[in-house]
Amino acid sequence: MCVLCVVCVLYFAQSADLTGVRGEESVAVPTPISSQDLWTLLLRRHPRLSALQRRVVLAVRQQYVAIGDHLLTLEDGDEVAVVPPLSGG
Amino acid sequence: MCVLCVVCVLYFAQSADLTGVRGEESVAVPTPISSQDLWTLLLRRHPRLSALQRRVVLAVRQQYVAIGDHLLTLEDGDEVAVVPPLSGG
Amino acid sequence: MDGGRRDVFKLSRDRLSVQEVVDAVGSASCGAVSLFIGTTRQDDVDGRKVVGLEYEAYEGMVQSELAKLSANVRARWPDIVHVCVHHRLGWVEVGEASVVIAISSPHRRDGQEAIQFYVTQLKAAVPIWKKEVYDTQESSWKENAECPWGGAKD
Amino acid sequence: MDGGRRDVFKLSRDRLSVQEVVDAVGSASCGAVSLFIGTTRQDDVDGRKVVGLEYEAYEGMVQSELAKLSANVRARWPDIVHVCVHHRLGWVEVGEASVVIAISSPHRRDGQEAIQFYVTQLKAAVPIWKKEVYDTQESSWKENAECPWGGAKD
Repeated sequence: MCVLCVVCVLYFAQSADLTGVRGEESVAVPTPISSQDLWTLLLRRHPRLSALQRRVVLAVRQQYVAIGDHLLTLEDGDEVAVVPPLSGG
Repeated sequence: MCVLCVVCVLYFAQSADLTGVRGEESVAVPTPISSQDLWTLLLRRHPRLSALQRRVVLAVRQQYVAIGDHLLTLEDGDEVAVVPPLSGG
Repeated sequence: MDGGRRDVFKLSRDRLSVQEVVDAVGSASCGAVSLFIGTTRQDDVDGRKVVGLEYEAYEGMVQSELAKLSANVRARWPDIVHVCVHHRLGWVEVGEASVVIAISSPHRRDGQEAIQFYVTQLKAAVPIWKKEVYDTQESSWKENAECPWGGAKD
Repeated sequence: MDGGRRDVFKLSRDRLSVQEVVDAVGSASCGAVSLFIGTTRQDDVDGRKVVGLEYEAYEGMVQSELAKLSANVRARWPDIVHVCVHHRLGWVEVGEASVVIAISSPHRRDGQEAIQFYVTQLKAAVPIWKKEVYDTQESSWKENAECPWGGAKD
């Protein structure tokens, strides 16, 4: 475990349009961190993501995490994804 | 209309096995006749059809007719079919 | 766009093509195609192995009953667009399709509900019969549970 | 007979083959294959014509979410045998299939219920996105009504 760890962040669909990137290899994130604080950290990197406010979730290590108080323990190299509303099918 | 008319009778599935024929071109049948009496007439021609007793219907001019009191008005050349329980699909 | 709604029925002694049935219901106005395929199940009946099914039909009446059934389904689910039914006749080996039914609809819920109803009613009312043929050369006529006049044992 | 039950998932940039999906769920122990095909509907949105859809996916997570979903469906309908899902990625023109799902089962009722549930849950939980592309060159990201975190307007 690390106090500050380096994760990889993926942006899909509308979030990729808003950030202009599909992924960032090395994002420094304190851990443990609430999913709300993680979202706020991403918003600070990419203010246009606020267009997704209240209709987005994250995925951490490919598991959905609602944005809220839920405390996440991250490790170096973990995959974090911004997940706009789904529209598969 | 005729008092005695000549219809064509078709036998399907188990009824064809029981009668040994798939159809009879010219069967004389009084009209009007109840569907029960029509069935009895067919039973008299082919006693082995009794194996289907109580689990068979007729079709007259390609419309289902339950065996019972229902009175049928037949015309020369009408198509009558013996319809064992269905098993399509 | 063509406003016509098609009901396509085919009885066939050849193998059924799922793609052909899907193509028959294709429509640019539809987001969903619901499909049902009935196949011959490998089964053991009293220690005998089913090797295939032999189908026969009252062909003229199949057409009129399917037309009635489609009209009935369209009355219940007015949004469904095209309906296609291909039913096999003659010898059908274990594992092969005996019936393929497809319904296209703008939204999936209508088509999915309609196809369940369609399969049930087809088994209840369309004059087609099959006998199971066993590895012992014996055979026996089947009865659909859905057929109102089947099942009386005497 | 092989007792194994298959879950087959494929993401594909090529046209989907319905026959391939049907073949993937084939089983001599099954009498029924239930199938759903989602297609791109020709639609007018605010006077603009939809010419196609552009799909993308979180590919690794699609596999794990579909595996979870299949396990969930099997827990509810223990009799279903094989499940196959092919989902298209990239550019999909109006009229083409974006998803094909097939489930085989000994009896049709299980498969028909299971496939309705499967489609709904796929739309709710599998990380795939599409944007509608219009004849004006504009486009907009869609949201499934089934997705729990969609729809909040602010």
